[in-house]
Amino acid sequence: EIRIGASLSATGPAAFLGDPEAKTLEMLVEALNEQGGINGEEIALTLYDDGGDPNKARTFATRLIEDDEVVAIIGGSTTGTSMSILSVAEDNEIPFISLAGAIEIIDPVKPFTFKTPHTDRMACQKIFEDMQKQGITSIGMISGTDGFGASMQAQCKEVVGEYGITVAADETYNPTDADMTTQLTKIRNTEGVQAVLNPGFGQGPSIVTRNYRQLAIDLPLYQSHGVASDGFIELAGSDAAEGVRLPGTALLIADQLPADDPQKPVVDAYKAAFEEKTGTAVGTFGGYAHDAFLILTDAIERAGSAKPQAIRDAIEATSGLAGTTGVYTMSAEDHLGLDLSAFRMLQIKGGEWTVVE
Amino acid sequence: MLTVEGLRARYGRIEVLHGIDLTVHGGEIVTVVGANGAGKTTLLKCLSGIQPVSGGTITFRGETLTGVPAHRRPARGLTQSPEGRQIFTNLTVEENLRLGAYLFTDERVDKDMADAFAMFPILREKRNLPAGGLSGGQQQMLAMARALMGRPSCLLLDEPSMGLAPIIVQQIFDVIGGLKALGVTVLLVEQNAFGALKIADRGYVMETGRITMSGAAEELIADPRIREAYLGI
Amino acid sequence: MAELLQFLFSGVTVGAVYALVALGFTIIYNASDVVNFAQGEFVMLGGMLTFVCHTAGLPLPLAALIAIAATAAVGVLMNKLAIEPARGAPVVSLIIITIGASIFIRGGAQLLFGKQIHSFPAFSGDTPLRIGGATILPQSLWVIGGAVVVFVGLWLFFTRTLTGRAVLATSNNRLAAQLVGINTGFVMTLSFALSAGIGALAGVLVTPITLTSYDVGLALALKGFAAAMLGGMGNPKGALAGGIVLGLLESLTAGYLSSQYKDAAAFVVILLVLFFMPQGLFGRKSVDRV
Amino acid sequence: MKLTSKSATLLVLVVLVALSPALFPSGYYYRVGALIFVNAIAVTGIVILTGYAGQISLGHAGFAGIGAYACALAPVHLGLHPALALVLGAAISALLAFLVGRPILRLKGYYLGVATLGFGILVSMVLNNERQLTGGPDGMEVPELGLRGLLENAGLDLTNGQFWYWLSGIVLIGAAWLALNLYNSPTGRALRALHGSEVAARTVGVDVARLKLQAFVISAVYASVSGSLLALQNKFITPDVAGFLHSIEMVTMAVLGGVGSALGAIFGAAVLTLLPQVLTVFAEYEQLVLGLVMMLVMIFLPQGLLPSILRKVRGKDE
Amino acid sequence: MTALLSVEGLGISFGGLKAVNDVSFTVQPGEITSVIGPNGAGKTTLFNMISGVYQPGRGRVILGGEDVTGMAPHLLARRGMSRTFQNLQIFQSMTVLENAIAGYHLAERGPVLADLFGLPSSRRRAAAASSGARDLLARVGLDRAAEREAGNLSYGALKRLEIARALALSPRILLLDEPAAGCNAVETEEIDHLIAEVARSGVAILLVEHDMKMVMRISNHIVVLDHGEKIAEGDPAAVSRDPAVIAAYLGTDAETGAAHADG
Ligand SMILES: Nc1ncnc2c1ncn2[C@@H]1O[C@H](COP(=O)(O)OP(=O)(O)OP(=O)(O)O)[C@@H](O)[C@H]1O
Ligand SMILES: Nc1ncnc2c1ncn2[C@@H]1O[C@H](COP(=O)(O)OP(=O)(O)OP(=O)(O)O)[C@@H](O)[C@H]1O
Ligand SMILES: [Mg+2]
Ligand SMILES: [Mg+2]
Repeated sequence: EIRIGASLSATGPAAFLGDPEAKTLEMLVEALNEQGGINGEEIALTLYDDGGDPNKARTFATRLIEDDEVVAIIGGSTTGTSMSILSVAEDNEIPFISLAGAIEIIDPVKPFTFKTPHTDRMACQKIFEDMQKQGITSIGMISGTDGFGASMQAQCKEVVGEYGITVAADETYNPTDADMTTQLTKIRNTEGVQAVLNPGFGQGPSIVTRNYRQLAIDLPLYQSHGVASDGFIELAGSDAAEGVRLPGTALLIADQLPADDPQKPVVDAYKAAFEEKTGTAVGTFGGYAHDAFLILTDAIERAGSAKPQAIRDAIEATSGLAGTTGVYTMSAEDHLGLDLSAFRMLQIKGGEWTVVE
Repeated sequence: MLTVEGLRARYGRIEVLHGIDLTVHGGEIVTVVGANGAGKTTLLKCLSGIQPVSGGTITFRGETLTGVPAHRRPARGLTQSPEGRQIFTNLTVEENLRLGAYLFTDERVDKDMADAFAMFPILREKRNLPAGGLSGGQQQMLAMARALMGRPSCLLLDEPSMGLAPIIVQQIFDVIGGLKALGVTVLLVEQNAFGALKIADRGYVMETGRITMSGAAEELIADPRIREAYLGI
Repeated sequence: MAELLQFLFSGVTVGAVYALVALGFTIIYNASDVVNFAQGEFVMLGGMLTFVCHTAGLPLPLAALIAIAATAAVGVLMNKLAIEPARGAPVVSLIIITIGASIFIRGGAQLLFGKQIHSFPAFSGDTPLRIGGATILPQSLWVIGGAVVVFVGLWLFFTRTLTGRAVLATSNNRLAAQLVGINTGFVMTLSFALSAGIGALAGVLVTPITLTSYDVGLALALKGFAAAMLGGMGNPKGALAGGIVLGLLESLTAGYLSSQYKDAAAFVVILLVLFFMPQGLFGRKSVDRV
Repeated sequence: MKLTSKSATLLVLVVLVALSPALFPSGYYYRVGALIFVNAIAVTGIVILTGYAGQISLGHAGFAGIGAYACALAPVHLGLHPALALVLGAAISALLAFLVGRPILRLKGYYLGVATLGFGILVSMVLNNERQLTGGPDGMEVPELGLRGLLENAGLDLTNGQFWYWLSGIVLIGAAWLALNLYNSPTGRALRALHGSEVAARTVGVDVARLKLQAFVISAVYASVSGSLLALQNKFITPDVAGFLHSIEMVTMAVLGGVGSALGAIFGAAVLTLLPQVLTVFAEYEQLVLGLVMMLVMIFLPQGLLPSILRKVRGKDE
Repeated sequence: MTALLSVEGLGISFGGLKAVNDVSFTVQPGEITSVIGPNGAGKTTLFNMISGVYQPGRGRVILGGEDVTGMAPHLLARRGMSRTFQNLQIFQSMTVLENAIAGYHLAERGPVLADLFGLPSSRRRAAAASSGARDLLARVGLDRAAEREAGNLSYGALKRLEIARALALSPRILLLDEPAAGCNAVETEEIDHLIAEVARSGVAILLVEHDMKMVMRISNHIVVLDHGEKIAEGDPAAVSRDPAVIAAYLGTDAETGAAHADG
């Protein structure tokens, strides 16, 4: 039996991330054990819900390592929880794969810490690349004040200059706010704004999209990967969401992937299994957990051992592994292993995701 | 009309009424006297149902009151003007009186209210002011008037003369005496034992949770022990 | 000008949401001095149950009615199972009970309805109304109208009906209330039913705008509580005014100062108001002579 | 008699702190123990403010946040030793409590509740929004306290978990000792008096405004120290520490345990810290059960766990 | 002899109602001055203004030569003023003894840090107050209830506890608002003696009471209020014969009532 642990934000403000992640992990462990586990050993998953609270996450990390004696930890749905788990994992030399966006988690590189999601900075770069192609030079931003939105806001503002774009209006909203027409009105009335970018997750972006429509703003609206799932179209309404662009992963356009796409098999399999199991549409975040589990099991298999140190070494040697998010190639200097190509620029047309290129 | 047999009551583990026997006949005024802490208030609270009893029975108009919640007792004709006045301080004087007649919606309520105002004109002056602003004595009048609004057939009064000016004390005793003519039965707890016994038919003396003496009011007034212990004469 | 108008529309819409939640607080508070921190869950249940019934194929009005009735029933159950058995407990203990109930209801909703965000169609469509260059959604008018109707209803209830006064009497002096024949147990049941029903109605009205999920209750309760205190707890006038003022404050701060600190500005104003009016805008000082 | 009950309480506490590790099956339990102690420190402050003086605060996490971020920021920006940063945090909290307490404490009941709530939210909003300084919602790292290394040099080799268990335990005992001293002291009596009747307290000469302020400041220092210890222990801190939920949690712990007594508060902290750890096995049902337990405790033990249990125990003796 | 307390033209209104209007009188040390008058005459309001609970609208309060008009109650307490309340103000959840000790606050208070750290000085202060409080409880007949929770006492017992607490301040002037309410004739007499004894020790006493027997027996001086105005003033004999007082307050029955009581 190989014991692995997870601490995810299955409830609380980050349940958006943690809930599909938890379901994904449980589903994958079950499937893998049915097939006889890894190297003939079953996987025992201990999963805790830290509710998005970094303090709890640290306690659960301690519990996983000291009490449950796991050989690896997946988790930390948010940057805060990941940073909390990280120091415990490093102290105890247990490999840890984070599911959170911030670049700080793997930069500077720490020996035992890895992560699967592309960084927030990459999402920003992808978006600005697209804006640049459209000839957009001045934008308005409206970001959520939650960890995700705030981090995106900061990262985007850091890289935006590289694309010759200026942020002319920079507004925020609380994730629980009911109406964003005030902020949007301000952005609309700002001189020269050519497009609007809305990093955030939860219901906020849906309300922003509806309000955008209500105010009849006819500038391109960019969302972030925070809302990359079918639920977003449904909530914002396909009318309001028409034309919205965002960087997403292969998961959202599984059926549109060319047959020779290396991600095609894994994306199709995960999508089918997840949707059958839970009855809800797949999203980017569940995919992060999928990839973390994939990287971990792949590493254990290659290492032929379930010793933490061996697993760590094997993870670092991951190469050309196709996940739902992208194709991972890790190294001693890169504990993420993705590049910009993992993101695909998507646009909503007629209530469906389409690829922009 | 009201019969109490072997009534016991306790606060937590401390028993303060150790078996009270007491009877009030219809149309009678009965006074209970006793020192501070004797248990008079507790007795009345048991009768009106806001204090659980731990033993004994209370029979009112032939029916037991055991298990009848406090808020049902006014409907049966049993109304209390409690110790410490317990008025609704945030409501106006008029609202206080109106709630005294909570169970009634007929026109008589207006008439009763007019009667109350006639009895205590100061209440009419203050009818639209919050009752919490009244002076102590005015609140006592309000408590009494509110109890009367409930059209009781048996009225339980806990120190109705407390804090009242001598003129009003006299008036209150006159009113209580007058209730008798209306057929209302009164159980009266008073520290002004002299005044109370004067208008009462019978009286009980209570000491540390027990009835130690009872009899016709005139006899009690004349009893030297009572005169020394409660009347201070 | 159009800009200001848009800010005002936004503020009033949001304010009406807060006002509806705040109005829900008043009845239970008036009956028991308890601020029911599960009030937000009632709002959540209203929206969520309507969604469930609506997706099950029921027409929206019927779904809404069922949701309101069911939520009122939850309120009654909460009173019977959690508040009434704790009679005589200190007010803080009762407040903790309501917090426990809120966690419980949220946990139950998460189990029953999952963690997805839901919504249902706006009552009168999504075509915005244009007024003076600004726009407002028809649903916002429903919310504002709902807040006004509930306010008028509550105001009449507390000032014109004997039952309304019995509610006030119960919190003012429970003992005396029993002595005049008020069935305080029933008053409490009624209060919970009404409060929960108003909460659910709020949920029904606001969900097409704010969307709903199992955990929207807490944030709503918090804002509603702040609004109710700003206006003066227990007074329907205060709840309405407090809600609208809070909404406008947020919107105008976001519009003219900083959207990042709009909540901060709202709380600073609340602190200032309380500094000069310790009972809120419309709260009356209770007179207690010594 | 009062004195013995104070020493008895302290004795119970010392014995609990000292002997519990004998039962610990793994290092993880030290972590939970340390968390209980850290929470209990803040809750003891609430006992002084709410239990003794009858003043409600729904914003004390704000002070915990100040304590926590002082430990995160002061070493980096001011070059202060983390231990001194804790003291600095406490001083800032005390000063802030002193300043906001003056106007706020004139309010009563829920109005005081909403004002303190506003204060707490302002603090957590600053921590959330001033990203350059605090790292925003994603939080920031906190430097190592370094004391453990010193102990190691002195020949006392503790694991990280053990170190924090003992350190927090000792601080808690100190905090409880102060609170117990206060209870029966002139100041404590005056605090409880103003809780009972402000007018009467005034007329016997109690400077009510000043005393409330003292209680507010003391409890703020408690919360701040608790926040600092949490930050130093976790080596990473996010604005959650100053959040509304944390404030509510403190009050809930206090009331659940029995807000009138220091030991009760510690009891409440223990229960509410342990409960999620135990309930986590219920996974989906965790919240449901947590809410249920809170309700049941308050329904059946309305005075709080400890006082109600003690009352029952004594009842059987008599 | 100079007056310890003098009230000059004191007045206050509550929304149009002149609850107290232009009332003046003086109180001498060692004497008992009673304020009587019908319900709502303004007696309690007068007390509240003198003791700083209400801010007077007009007039001045002079205590020991110092103008203390509108001064906060705790500052008045430091200047030797102490009072009881018509509507009981008991520290309900504290024990009877602790209630009495609270009366010693001014004597026992000290630096909060000394109290936090339980320094010997703090304990000394507390111990002194505690023994004084026990003596006082004995004086009002509550020594046996010392350890009980005050909220559990009967009404009459609480009235006496308030007196004990007020005496604990060792006041120069003591304001008593209906101390005998809720006590029977015998209990009232005990309170009588207590008050007279306190007065003899040089304390100035200002008394509001409706028990005329008591008032007439122990007062040196009586002030009569009606509708917020002073309508008479003088020694007991003079006041009880004053027709205005009889009409407004005592009632024509008063003499017979008194006769009964004496009889
Ligand atoms: N809530 C309570 N908890 C505990 N004991 C109480 C409580 N109320 C009253 N007692 C005790 O019960 C006894 C009887 O009190 P009760 O109030 O009935 O006396 P009483 O005869 O009305 O006295 P008084 O003339 O002073 O009003 C007293 O010893 C009192 O201390
Ligand atoms: N806070 C207040 N708000 C409104 N009215 C008040 C207030 N305080 C006093 N009053 C009014 O002032 C008048 C005087 O009241 P006060 O209590 O002083 O009378 P009192 O002489 O003490 O009467 P009692 O003998 O009944 O105690 C009353 O009419 C009362 O209603
Ligand atoms: Mg009594
Ligand atoms: Mg008076």
